Amino acid sequence: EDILDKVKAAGVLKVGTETAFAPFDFIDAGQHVGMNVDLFAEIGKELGVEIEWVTLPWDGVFPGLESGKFDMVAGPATITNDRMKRFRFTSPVAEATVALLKKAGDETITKPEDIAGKPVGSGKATAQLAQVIEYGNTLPSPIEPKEYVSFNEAYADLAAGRVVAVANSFPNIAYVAQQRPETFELVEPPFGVKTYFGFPGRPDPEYATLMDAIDAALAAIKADGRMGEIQKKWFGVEFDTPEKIEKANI
Amino acid sequence: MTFDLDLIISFLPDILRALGVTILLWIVGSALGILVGFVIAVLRRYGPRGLDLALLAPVELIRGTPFLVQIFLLYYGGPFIGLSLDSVTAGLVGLTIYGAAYYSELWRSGFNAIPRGHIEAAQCVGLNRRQTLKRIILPEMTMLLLPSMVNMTILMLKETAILSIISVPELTLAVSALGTKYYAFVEGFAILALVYWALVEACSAMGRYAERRLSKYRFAAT
Amino acid sequence: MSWKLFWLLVEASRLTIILSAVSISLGFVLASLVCAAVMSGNRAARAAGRLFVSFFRGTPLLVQLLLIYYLLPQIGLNVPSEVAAIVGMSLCTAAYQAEILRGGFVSVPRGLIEAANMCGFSPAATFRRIRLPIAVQLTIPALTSEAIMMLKSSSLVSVVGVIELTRMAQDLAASTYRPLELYAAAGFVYLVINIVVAGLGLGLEKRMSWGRL
Amino acid sequence: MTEKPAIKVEKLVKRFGANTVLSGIDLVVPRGQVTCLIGPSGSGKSTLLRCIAFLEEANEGLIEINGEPLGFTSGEYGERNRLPAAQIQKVRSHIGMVFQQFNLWPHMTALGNVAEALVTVRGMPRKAAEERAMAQLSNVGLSARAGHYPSELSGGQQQRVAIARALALDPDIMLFDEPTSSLDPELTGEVLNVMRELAQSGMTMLVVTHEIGFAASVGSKIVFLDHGEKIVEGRPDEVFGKPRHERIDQFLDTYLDRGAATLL
Amino acid sequence: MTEKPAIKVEKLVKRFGANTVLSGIDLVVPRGQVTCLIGPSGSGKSTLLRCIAFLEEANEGLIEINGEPLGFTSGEYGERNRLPAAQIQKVRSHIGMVFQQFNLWPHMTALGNVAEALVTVRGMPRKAAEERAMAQLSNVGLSARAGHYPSELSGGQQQRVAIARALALDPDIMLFDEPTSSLDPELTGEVLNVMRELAQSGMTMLVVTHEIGFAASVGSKIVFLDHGEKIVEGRPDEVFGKPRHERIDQFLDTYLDRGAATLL
Ligand SMILES: Nc1ncnc2c1ncn2[C@@H]1O[C@H](COP(=O)(O)OP(=O)(O)OP(=O)(O)O)[C@@H](O)[C@H]1O
Ligand SMILES: Nc1ncnc2c1ncn2[C@@H]1O[C@H](COP(=O)(O)OP(=O)(O)OP(=O)(O)O)[C@@H](O)[C@H]1O
Ligand SMILES: [Mg+2]
Ligand SMILES: [Mg+2]
Repeated sequence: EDILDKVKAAGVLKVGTETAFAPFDFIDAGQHVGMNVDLFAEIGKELGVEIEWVTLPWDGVFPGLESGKFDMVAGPATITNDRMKRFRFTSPVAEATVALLKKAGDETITKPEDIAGKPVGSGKATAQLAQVIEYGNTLPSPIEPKEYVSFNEAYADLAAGRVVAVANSFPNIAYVAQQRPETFELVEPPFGVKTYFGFPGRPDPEYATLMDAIDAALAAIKADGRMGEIQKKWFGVEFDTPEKIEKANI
Repeated sequence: MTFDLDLIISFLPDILRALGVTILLWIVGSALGILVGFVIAVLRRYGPRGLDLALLAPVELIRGTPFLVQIFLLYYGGPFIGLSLDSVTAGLVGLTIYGAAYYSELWRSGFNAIPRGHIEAAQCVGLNRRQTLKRIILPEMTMLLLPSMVNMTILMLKETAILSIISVPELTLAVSALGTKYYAFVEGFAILALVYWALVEACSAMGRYAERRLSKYRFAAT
Repeated sequence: MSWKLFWLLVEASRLTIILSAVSISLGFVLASLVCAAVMSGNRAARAAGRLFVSFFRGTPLLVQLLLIYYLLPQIGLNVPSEVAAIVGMSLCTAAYQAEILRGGFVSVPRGLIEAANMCGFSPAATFRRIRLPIAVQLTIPALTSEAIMMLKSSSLVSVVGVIELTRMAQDLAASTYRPLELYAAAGFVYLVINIVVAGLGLGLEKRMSWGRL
Repeated sequence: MTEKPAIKVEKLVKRFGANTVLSGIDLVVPRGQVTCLIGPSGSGKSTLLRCIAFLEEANEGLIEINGEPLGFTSGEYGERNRLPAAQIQKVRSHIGMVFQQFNLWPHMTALGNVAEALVTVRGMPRKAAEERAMAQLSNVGLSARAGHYPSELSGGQQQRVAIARALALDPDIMLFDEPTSSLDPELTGEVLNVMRELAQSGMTMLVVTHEIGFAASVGSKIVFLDHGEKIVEGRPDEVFGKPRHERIDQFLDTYLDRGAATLL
Repeated sequence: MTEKPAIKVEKLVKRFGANTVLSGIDLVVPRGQVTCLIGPSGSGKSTLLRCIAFLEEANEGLIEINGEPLGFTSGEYGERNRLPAAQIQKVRSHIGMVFQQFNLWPHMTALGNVAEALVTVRGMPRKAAEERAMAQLSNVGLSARAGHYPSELSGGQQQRVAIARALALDPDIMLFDEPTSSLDPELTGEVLNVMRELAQSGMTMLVVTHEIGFAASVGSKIVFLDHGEKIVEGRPDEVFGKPRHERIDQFLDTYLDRGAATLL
């Protein structure tokens, strides 16, 4: 059974996501909001279907996708080669290049190189962690990586002072710094290799038409400038994103 | 649904190392919890009445709130009041405090279950308080409490999984890497279920064995 | 932390309370059955009961929930989140409650059952009128603590898409980046609920204290 | 049916594992009389009583209650055939039993204990059952205590409630297993008095007791058991009077030895 | 010091809350004799014994053991002064106590129960203590059971271990609180025999008992307590013989009533 047909017939595209990933998906005043909500609203229009959100902790999202609880994942996730083996990603929706967040007013860190030899936090087994370690190896003395079950704990530990910086994708930490300027501050520029966020979906053949349709919708949204507006609204900047990632940089 | 066995095998060394951490924290945390819980129970029973009431509040506070909340506040909140523990220490301290609250209640029920006459008999032959505690009350309680102690210790194992939130490199955190890196969540959860199940069964088997061994100490019919 | 956020937590706690209350009650019914199976003379029933208890006590609730929520659709049963949460919690707490009840049942003095036999009670009537009430009275304190434990474990049901108290705190922490305040507030709400539950347990214990056996 | 004895036990054998506790007991309990079962500890008295109440299943032998087989009938070739549960229950309903440990249900009042079976088993409406239960409690002198829970009653009162509970179901035969031996000496009197009155009213009673005095004064027949065998059986004066069976002599010594003789 | 009585109790008052359980008891227990304390349930017998063992603290009055004050001395103006714990322990070491419920420690063998205090309190080496304990167990006829846990012993055997445990510490005075009333009648015999032998060996004993026969035959002195007061005191023939105190008559009736009279 072709999933696109099923979605069209039902008139509903079910999208799974977690709501602890600002500014993409989060809870503001009890409401689920974020860049994904706006973007999928546009995708829905392009496909002519309603969007139905299924919000779960990240642990539950991929088992849900694999068991067919919903048709795709909003995430988004950094597109890596390992992950592409298991899932099909949409065309990129934002840049995911890694940058650093530091404690507000920390004079010892003004540029990425300053983290040499210091404790830096990131999510366990994430693409961002791998990159900051690799980056640290290029510095005079390697960094001391600290791994967290999710980035939110890493931010908490930055506030608590156990790490001097947190490495995460630029859009995320830019938003954190903007939300709590008294506590956090962005370290510019991003240091990592260029990576992108995409929405993961199923690689199975019956999903192919759906994923193609979403890519087409995204292309249309990018082409007429709606994407730019949404990015500006949530990240404060617009990103140039390629049409399609065949092979990621990491 | 995909299930990638090779992926699990490639993660095996990591998982085994993490399993070691889990078991270590579980055993040390439970042991310390049992010990501290005993001290609390003794203080509440033999100390002044004020101390009993003073200890009641924290015990109920710990028992009434989720371990997740406690450990989060201890680890991430601690530095704000000058208590900066590393994750394994914080995990151990947190587990000990959490366990101590529960174990202390078990010990207390044990004190109440010992027939007064057994203690009076000790008094009559001249055992002092400390000797009575050590030679009579403690051993008698141990066998009375064995089943509930085993039960609580199993719960303690389950709670060690929460420690992933403060980056203790234990099993759940290690397995989460399978999910984050390869998005192989199903494999991860299968491992967690099997390993925890095996540990729980091992623990209950030991409990049953000890219970059988101690069965002849059960109270004599009068 | 604003009152508005705190109010969101309180609202989320409603779901925590409802889910826990329903699961604990359903779990009790299920536990009675499992307990009956474990204590029955039928070998197969006994083995099934033991396996049930072993599995649901031995594996993390998180995994059980995922199995129910994600494996059931594969065999064509597409259960909504709330139902999956209740089923998962009920099964898990049933395993614990069954063991607690078993302890109660074996402590019912044999003589009381023999007295019922002599009065001509059927096995079902003996169970309903004599064994169950006494077993429950003996185990109320343990059942109360299990209820509190379950209330706290209900935080795990968010994995099947239910936004209860802990999940709400986590979500709010993730958007406001103020986890300490939110976690402390959530802990406070749990504490209040649990104090009420403990009070109810004590009240029940008093009401059922017809003296000792 | 009046010519049939109330209880007839034939060649009853009961084993616990390898341990033979009753080795071929024959016993006849005549209607309307008190039969007392005495014997040293472990001689199998309780086990015999429990077999008659069908709380234990005998390994061999047959039991008849009012001429009806209980539990098993003998088949054509002498083999035993188990009777259906309903039949067992029907025959057992002739029997009331009072235990040493009272075995009152702790979650019901005295009245509830007595009324329960009338409602649950007999299907009487609760109100009628309670009236009948109240009458039974009056009989044992406890109407004032009807609303008390067992934990609020003295041992003697508890035992009297237990007797009322058994009597409420209108049994033909009452079995007592050491009904006073968990009572204080002063409370024992209460219960023995109730039993004495019951005996006078013509109830068939089989009583296991250590109260030799009671047995001697109230029993019409004494049965002495030792090591699972019936050693002596007869009227009290035959059993206790001289010349006595040597084993009885020895048994009585353990009582006399306690010095009661010097007192009286 | 031999002229001093073993136990001397003066104006002892004990209250539980508002409930006065002992209202001014005077009692002298002479050395080398058996004194029996009898009385109805709730009359305060156990409480008196427990005060003498200092398991309860009396509210008023004084106790002397072998002429030494136990727990309190009277001061200049008649006020009571509490003695230091070491002194209490020293005086109490003259006393051994045997309880109704045996109170053996379930996690130690019979031998362990008897040897424990020798090691822990007296500081004897374990081996010597066990030899001594073994001798005590032989005295009560239990050497064959030394390695058994209490749960593996009969009630009578348990009580004999309890007696051995008390005797191992070489007390001058033994207190018994209804030592046989949780035993089966035949097991009672065992324990009473051990007590009888102990009495013959000249041990000073104070025994709370419901075994009137034992009291009458072994006791040198009977003390009858009722409602926390000493009603009668004297030799058995004085107390039980005619003419009797009216209250004693009434009390004995509850025993005679049980029909023992018809038998003998
Ligand atoms: N359920 C059982 N399992 C194994 N052995 C048993 C069981 N019940 C009784 N016995 C054994 O059967 C024998 C007879 O026991 P029974 O209780 O009938 O004696 P009794 O004459 O009633 O003694 P007592 O006067 O002490 O009550 C005893 O040796 C006892 O150990
Ligand atoms: N710890 C206590 N707290 C309150 N009241 C008590 C306590 N111990 C005993 N009493 C009361 O003191 C009174 C005397 O009790 P005691 O046990 O001394 O009587 P007794 O003569 O030994 O009776 P029995 O023959 O039943 O053993 C009783 O009314 C009892 O209820
Ligand atoms: Mg018996
Ligand atoms: Mg007493």
